[in-house]
Amino acid sequence: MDVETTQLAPKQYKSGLKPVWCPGCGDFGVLSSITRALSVLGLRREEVAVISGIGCSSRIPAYLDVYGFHAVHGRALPLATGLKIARPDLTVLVAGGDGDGFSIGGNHFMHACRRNTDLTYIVMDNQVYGMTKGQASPTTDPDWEAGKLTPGGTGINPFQPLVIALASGANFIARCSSSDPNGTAQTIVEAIQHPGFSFVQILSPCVTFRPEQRQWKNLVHPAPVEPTDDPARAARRLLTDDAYFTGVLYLGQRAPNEPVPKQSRDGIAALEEEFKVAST
Amino acid sequence: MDVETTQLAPKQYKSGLKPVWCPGCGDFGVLSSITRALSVLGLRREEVAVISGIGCSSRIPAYLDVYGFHAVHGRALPLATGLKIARPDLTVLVAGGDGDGFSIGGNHFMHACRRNTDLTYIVMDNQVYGMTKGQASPTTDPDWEAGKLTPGGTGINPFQPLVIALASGANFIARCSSSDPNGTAQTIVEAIQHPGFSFVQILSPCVTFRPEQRQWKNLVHPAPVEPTDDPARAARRLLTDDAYFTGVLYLGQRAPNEPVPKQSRDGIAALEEEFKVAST
Amino acid sequence: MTRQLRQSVSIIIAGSGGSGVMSTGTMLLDAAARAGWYGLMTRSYGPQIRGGEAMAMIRLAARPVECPADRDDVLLALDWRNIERFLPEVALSADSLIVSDPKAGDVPEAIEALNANQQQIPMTRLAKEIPGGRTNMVALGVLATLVGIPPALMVAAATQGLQKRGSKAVEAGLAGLGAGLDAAAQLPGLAGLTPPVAPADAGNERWSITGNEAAACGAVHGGIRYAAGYPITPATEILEWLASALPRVGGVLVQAEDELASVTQIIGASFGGVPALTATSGPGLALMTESIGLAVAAEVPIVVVDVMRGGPSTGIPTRSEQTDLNIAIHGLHGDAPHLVLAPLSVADCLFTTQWAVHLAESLQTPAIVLSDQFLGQTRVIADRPVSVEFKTGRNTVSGVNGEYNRYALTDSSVSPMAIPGLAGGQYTADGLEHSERGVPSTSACDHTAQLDKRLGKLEQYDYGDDWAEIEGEGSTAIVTWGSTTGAIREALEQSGDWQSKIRLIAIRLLAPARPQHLAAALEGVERILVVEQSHSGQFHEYLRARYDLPGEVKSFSQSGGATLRPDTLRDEIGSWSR
Amino acid sequence: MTRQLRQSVSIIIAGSGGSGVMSTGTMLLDAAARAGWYGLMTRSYGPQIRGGEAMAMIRLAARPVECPADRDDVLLALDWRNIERFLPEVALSADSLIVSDPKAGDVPEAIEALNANQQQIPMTRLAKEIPGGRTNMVALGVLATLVGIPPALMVAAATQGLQKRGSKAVEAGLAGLGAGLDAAAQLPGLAGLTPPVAPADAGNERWSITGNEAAACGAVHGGIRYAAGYPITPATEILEWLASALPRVGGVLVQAEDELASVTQIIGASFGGVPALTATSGPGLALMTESIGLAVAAEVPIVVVDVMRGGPSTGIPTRSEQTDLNIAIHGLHGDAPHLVLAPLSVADCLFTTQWAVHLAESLQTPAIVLSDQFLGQTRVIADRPVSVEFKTGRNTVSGVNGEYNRYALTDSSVSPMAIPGLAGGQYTADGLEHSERGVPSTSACDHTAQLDKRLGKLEQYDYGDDWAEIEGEGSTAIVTWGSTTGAIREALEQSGDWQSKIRLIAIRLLAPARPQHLAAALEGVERILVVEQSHSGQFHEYLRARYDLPGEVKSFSQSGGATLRPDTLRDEIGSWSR
Amino acid sequence: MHRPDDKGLIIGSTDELLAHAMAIEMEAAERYEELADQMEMHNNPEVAELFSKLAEIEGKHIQQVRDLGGDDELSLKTRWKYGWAEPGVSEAPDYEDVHYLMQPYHAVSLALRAERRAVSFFVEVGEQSEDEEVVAMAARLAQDERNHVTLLEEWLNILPEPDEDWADDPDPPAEG
Ligand SMILES: Cc1ncc(C[n+]2csc(CCOP(=O)(O)OP(=O)(O)O)c2C)c(N)n1
Ligand SMILES: Cc1ncc(C[n+]2csc(CCOP(=O)(O)OP(=O)(O)O)c2C)c(N)n1
Ligand code: SF4
Ligand code: SF4
Ligand SMILES: [Mg+2]
Ligand SMILES: [Mg+2]
Repeated sequence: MDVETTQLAPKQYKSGLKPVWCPGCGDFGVLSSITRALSVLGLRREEVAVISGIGCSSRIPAYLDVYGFHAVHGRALPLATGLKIARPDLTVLVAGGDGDGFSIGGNHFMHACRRNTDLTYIVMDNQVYGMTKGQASPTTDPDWEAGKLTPGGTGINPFQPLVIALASGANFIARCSSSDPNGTAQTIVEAIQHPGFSFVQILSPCVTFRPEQRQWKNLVHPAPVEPTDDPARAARRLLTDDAYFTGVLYLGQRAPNEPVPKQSRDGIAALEEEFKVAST
Repeated sequence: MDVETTQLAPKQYKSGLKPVWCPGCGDFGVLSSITRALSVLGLRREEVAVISGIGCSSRIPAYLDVYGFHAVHGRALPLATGLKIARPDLTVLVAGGDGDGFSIGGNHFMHACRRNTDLTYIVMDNQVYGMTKGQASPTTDPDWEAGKLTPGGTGINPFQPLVIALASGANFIARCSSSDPNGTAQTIVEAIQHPGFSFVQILSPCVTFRPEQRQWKNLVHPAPVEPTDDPARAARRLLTDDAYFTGVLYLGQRAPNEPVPKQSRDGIAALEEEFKVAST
Repeated sequence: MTRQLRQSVSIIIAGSGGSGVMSTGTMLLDAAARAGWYGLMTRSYGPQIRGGEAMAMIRLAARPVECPADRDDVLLALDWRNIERFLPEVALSADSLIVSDPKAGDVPEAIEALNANQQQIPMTRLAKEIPGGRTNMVALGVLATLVGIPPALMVAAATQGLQKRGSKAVEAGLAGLGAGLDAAAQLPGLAGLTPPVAPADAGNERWSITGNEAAACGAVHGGIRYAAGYPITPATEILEWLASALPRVGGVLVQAEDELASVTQIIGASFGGVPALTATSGPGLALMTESIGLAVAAEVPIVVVDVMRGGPSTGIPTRSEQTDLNIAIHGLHGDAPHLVLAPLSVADCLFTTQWAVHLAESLQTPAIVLSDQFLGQTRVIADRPVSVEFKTGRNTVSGVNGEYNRYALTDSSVSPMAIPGLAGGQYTADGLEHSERGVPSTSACDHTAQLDKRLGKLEQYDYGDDWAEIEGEGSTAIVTWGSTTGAIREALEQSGDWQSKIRLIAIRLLAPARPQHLAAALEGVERILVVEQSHSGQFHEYLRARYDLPGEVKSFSQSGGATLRPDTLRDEIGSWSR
Repeated sequence: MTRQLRQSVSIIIAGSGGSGVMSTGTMLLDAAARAGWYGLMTRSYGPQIRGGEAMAMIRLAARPVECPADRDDVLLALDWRNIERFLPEVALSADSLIVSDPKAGDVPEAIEALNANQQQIPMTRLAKEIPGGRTNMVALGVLATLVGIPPALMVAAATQGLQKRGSKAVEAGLAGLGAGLDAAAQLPGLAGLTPPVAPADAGNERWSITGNEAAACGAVHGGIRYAAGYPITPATEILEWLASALPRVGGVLVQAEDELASVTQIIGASFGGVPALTATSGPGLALMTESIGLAVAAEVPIVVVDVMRGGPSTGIPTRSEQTDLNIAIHGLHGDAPHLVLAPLSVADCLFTTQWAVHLAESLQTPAIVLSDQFLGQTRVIADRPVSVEFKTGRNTVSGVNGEYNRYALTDSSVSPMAIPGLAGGQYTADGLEHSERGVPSTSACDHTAQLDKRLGKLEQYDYGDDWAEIEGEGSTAIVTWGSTTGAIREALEQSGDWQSKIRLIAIRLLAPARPQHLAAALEGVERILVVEQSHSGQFHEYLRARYDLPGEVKSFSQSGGATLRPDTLRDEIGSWSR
Repeated sequence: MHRPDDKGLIIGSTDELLAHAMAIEMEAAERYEELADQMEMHNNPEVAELFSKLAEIEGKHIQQVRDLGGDDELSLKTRWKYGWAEPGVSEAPDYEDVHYLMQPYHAVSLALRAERRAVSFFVEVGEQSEDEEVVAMAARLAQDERNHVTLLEEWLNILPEPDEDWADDPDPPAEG
């Protein structure tokens, strides 16, 4: 899409509050991508809301000069769903971590995908709980032994966010890397523009508890193929995924669920009719 | 497998308490399938535990003469996980409804599949909340208009239990119909015997709130193909599924997660060593 | 048939599934309402989902009634199946009339033992004589005659009640009704009801409504336009009513995946400026407390209606109990002051819920409304419930110059709220402790300031007179809350000079506590009876904790299961040695 | 250098991330422990995960200490960055010694304003002179000298502290340490510590342990062999310790997907006969209450340790507060009696948790242990904590003849429990109300019987003397609970004859309430000061609700943020006009 | 690939080339500012100051390109199309490459690497273009970048090389 210059610069979407994140943390790149995306879309700051749970990544709303809600751990999606359905005029983004989104928040993730409300959900996936000092998350590899609650590794299958999103019915599915803020911004723009529930997994290194993830930027590579709108094809691709390809994987065609409050047809008096005792 | 005659008859696994279910409810068939399966496996009643949540279907433990836990809504799986890991010697079944398992309990469902503890999870799916008098459940079709909280239909994608089970890593995936108690019993036997997390969806009509489901028995048909151990193939099949084929779909090869408590190696005193101030 | 008239008549209809117990009760109630009487109907079921034994308790009266009567006057048994299950719930005596069908077989021993007036009417046989006839319609006719309902009104009510089953059913039904009206002539004179004081058409509108419907209607009056919920007995009807009503007034109800989602959805909607509500019962409330705490900290108004049932855990979902008081007031972690209110009657569910919305919106905090199974599922015929036009509401910002401090410390401790869409009002709502600007802070100063603010706004607010209903005077006070109010009120009304000797203080606003107001209301009181429906005396403890109770204090608390009847209270007070 | 000796010295080390504040503090504490001193160390951080400003507070003493001192004696600043953030938390005065590095730049105004004794030591320069030298090791040497720690012990502690970084680091570290020891000679005489009363090797074992470690260790002592948890500050260390310890004693810890799962997992394990525990903080406890209620109703023993932090909502995760008392006692829906206990010191986390396991197992009910961030994360050097061998435990059935009634009404109201595997013991544990047999029941009779039973077993039990710690006598009583006990104890000890005038009653068993025991403990008391760390006075309210408090009662409650110091209490008591 | 217009490095006009140059400098200037903020927040004032200085320098470069005829509007559009992840394009250091304990030496090394990337970018553009003006302008821009490289090399020379264990933090992370 084209960039119009009358719009706000990316920086103008920042609140000025300095992030508490560790220098090197991928979340800085994500923050920058979001501001670029908002700028390119020319959205007014007051018509955007960013909703998050709890975690390092979930601190992001405070760093943006838009409406924000830093909620409780795991509940960003239903909160955003309530907001978006009540206020369909707003652009609502949801942002958080892999623990927040896939562990404690996993049920809402599935059900948000199913419900297909017009939200854009950005997960900063670092395969670890950063904020609580380095425990395994659902996306952690089974043999990562440094997790303090899982000495010897979790020994269990990692959670596959894109697969679950697809299986649950998300309408837009993409993977990005925080090391490419511009590419990520472009994907976020598409995600916001695509109707319905859009899910963007962003590989975002935790340099403190997973320093080896600094290497991710050398591992990621663009997806070899174009996005598909066929779930079966998307599924096949994901099952051969090396977990590092980036780009838009799936573009669904489902209409978003918009139980938009209609203009009031009746007054309350009309609702009360049913209670009145018939006077015979 | 062969039935040994010294073992208990199916009836001997019943507690004698009369089910509160509506006559015609599919859950009667499921109860009978479970008793048959236990009998065929020759399990002693005291070495079996059946764990459930809340719902019509979740009443099942009380009707069985095994150890049971009728827990709270949605939490049967983690309760069973704790039991099985603490007591690997027991045969642990989990049983409940589609609301219990996929709505409020959806997160535990995904994570139980991932964790692959050696449990057998039986969901009596009637695409409705029976116990609370007929609201839509996650598996309800989007255009079912009789749900009292969703007049005009839910309008959202139904939850695909088998797809999610596969995407999350369940090790055994099958669909049965309550109208075929014997076939269902056989599948339950296989599910119990298969190591790791086994998931059995049983189409079990709610004759009260979904009377049209009485027709299910005419719609179900055996799966046209043999079980596969290839997730990609299983996924393809599920995506062309007519939702009525029954049989074992997927047989995974993952070893179950068994953090079996080892024989005590140290005494508590050894643990306390680290606290002692060095006397120099 | 000459008969003595009475103020109130209480009828039990019992029978097994399919016998039409509930529809009989409903039509009877409707006919009585048309005749200008007041009344109420409660229901009780066996454990089966379908086909189980069922009992309807209908009380009709010439003045408003809010609880079961001391005694049940009539038991009409369509059959005797599992009748013993219900006996602990009913109050039959030797003065009661037992009507049964000879076809139903032997009268059970427990009923025989009452030594009551037993009458048999061959209702089934009479019904069989009518093509498509049903026993329950014959029974309805019998009851209408017993009560003294004008046949024309009974016919009208029955016609409407049967309408949705088609004209054939109406025809057969009316024939059965007629047979019943006639058959009742054989019965000995039962005291019928006194004619109503003011008939329904005399300009004062009457409603037939349950507490759950009233709460839902009050929510809409209060401005609720977004609701989210997850079904649970006995709260589901609130959600169901809103599901169809809200779209008609520009709102919406969303069925959520669980209670964690329903409560956070409404926080989101309310953050977006749309007043929002959910309804649940104890187990659901337990799941919501973490996020209710978020609404406290982030200062987002929401309303949670908890229709209480027997606890703990899954407990007894179909029985009433007042035992979620503790969790409603104290169930949030940290210091999390918020509003807790309780309706004092079925009809009051409307006002109290509406007021709860108003207070939550005005004070930017969560309000929990504690209804219960009795209030929620009892249908009453009552005067049109009160609803009030509140002039004020949520304090929002209309324009921002310079920096906007979402959590600014103000005189009222309420900070004007920016609603998304307002330019310059951007802020981040936060459950972390924060500065006035809304920036996360671990400073003890900010912490204390915001704790003071969140408590202060609740403490300073002028709640007016609605915090409690106070009646009567004298040196003995009965202090209660919620649904037990009805039985106490009746106990006092019926007992000669008690209204001048005993005051009733029924608290509607449970939190924040209003110690000064209660102190004023207790002026001159020497002894207090605290009445509630709980095992542990939660209300009594709460009163001790937050109020100074003068004089002798006695706690009357009885766990759920059976509904409190006025005479139990009368006995309790009567036996309190002076 | 002649110096006057003191009983306790309190040292603040501050600096920004990477400067080694915490490891310096830890080595200092370790060395002091080796020398036979007691002590404690608390930590405070800026909001950054890495590279933020940090502060270690180390208090060393010749006798056991359980709280910060009235005043901090030394501030050693490795640099000045963001030092202002910490000033509200420290208690520096004109009597304090400020040690800083000239390289760190100007001493901040707020420090200057103290008019304290300021000394500069070129620690960075000294460190730079050593290959691989680090400023913090020089600082450590300075502090060791100031305190009077024998250099050999300091070297031993430093060697161990640096070991895991390799021999080069040890070498450089020791060189730095030496430089610091020397450089300190330039400092004016600070009063060092009195020699320890009994050195560590005199047979009485000393431990270096945090409350979280102690709780975890107590859990294992109590018999816990299954744990499940979800990380949360400040409780995670309990889970972490158990994750590696349990497998060594035949147990296991499972990391769950959330708190809903962790609490139900442990219910499952315990149902299976394996004592089980989880640990969390306020937000997690809120998510667990529904299932804790299940454990009450189904009578399954479990232990939940709640390490409290600032609330409400996410609040201040790194600060201590005693504000989950309400939710712990009253946070379950329905009438759901259960156990609530609180450790009274860091070391007591061991006994109290062990006792909690014992009580939960004996009474077949959930026990909530209320620790807090201060107790949990403070490291103390203390005498080996008490742990007790309990002779009894869970009452299980060993064989069944005929019908087994899981919820049988017994004298003790505890019903022997069948563990899966026992033939004939099959039953269904249920959160629905049930009969003695365990069959779901809506009968008011069963309901009352089971409510009586669940309450009765808690009320009847003989808890012995451990329900509280009672010290001193006199007509003034201070009643407190949990971590505030330490500061009060010290306030009383230090104040002349206060111990004979003032009694301290620190309650360990919060629920069930023990009114008769407290009444006995309060015999002769004329006035009571209730002390707690909360904004709303939750403990005071709870005491009012459940106990009769004689005489004048005053509540001293202060929200979290700063830790209570003894002098605040002393002032409070001193200023209470007689 | 997020190469501009998916055309590889074939750039058709000097306007376009200047737009690229400015976009690259803008990216770098903003990144340095951000990194300076990070270092300030994380108590590393020395490096914070250095990053600020680098941001300032990049700001000057933007102006220089603007003076050569660079158009802001076009640069913004061009910038948007970049995938900066692509090796060999960005003049901004990667977010992942900083550390709260990093020293000026590291900061300058980072900048140096980035400037060298810029040099090779312009060299490559020059090699691939057939438009003479573009070739000339690319050469000039490459030379500018080389000058920056030289400057940074000088800085680096006078900075002390950090110890091996510069990233060692003896303390555990804080928690939130
Ligand atoms: C109910 C609840 N449980 C646990 C926590 C503790 N907690 C805070 S953040 C977090 C995990 C963060 O991981 P993730 O979402 O991946 O974010 P990251 O820090 O890695 O960006 C946890 C467990 C909490 N705040 N609330
Ligand atoms: C926390 C909680 N929320 C809601 C309920 C109410 N409830 C009981 S059963 C049920 C749904 C049952 O549906 P399903 O699991 O499909 O079982 P079915 O009755 O259809 O067999 C609900 C919502 C509850 N008991 N607890
Ligand atoms: S701990 Fe990890 S996730 Fe958190 S800010 Fe640091 S690098 Fe980022
Ligand atoms: S309501 Fe439906 S699910 Fe429940 S027992 Fe009846 S038929 Fe079965
Ligand atoms: Mg993470
Ligand atoms: Mg169902």
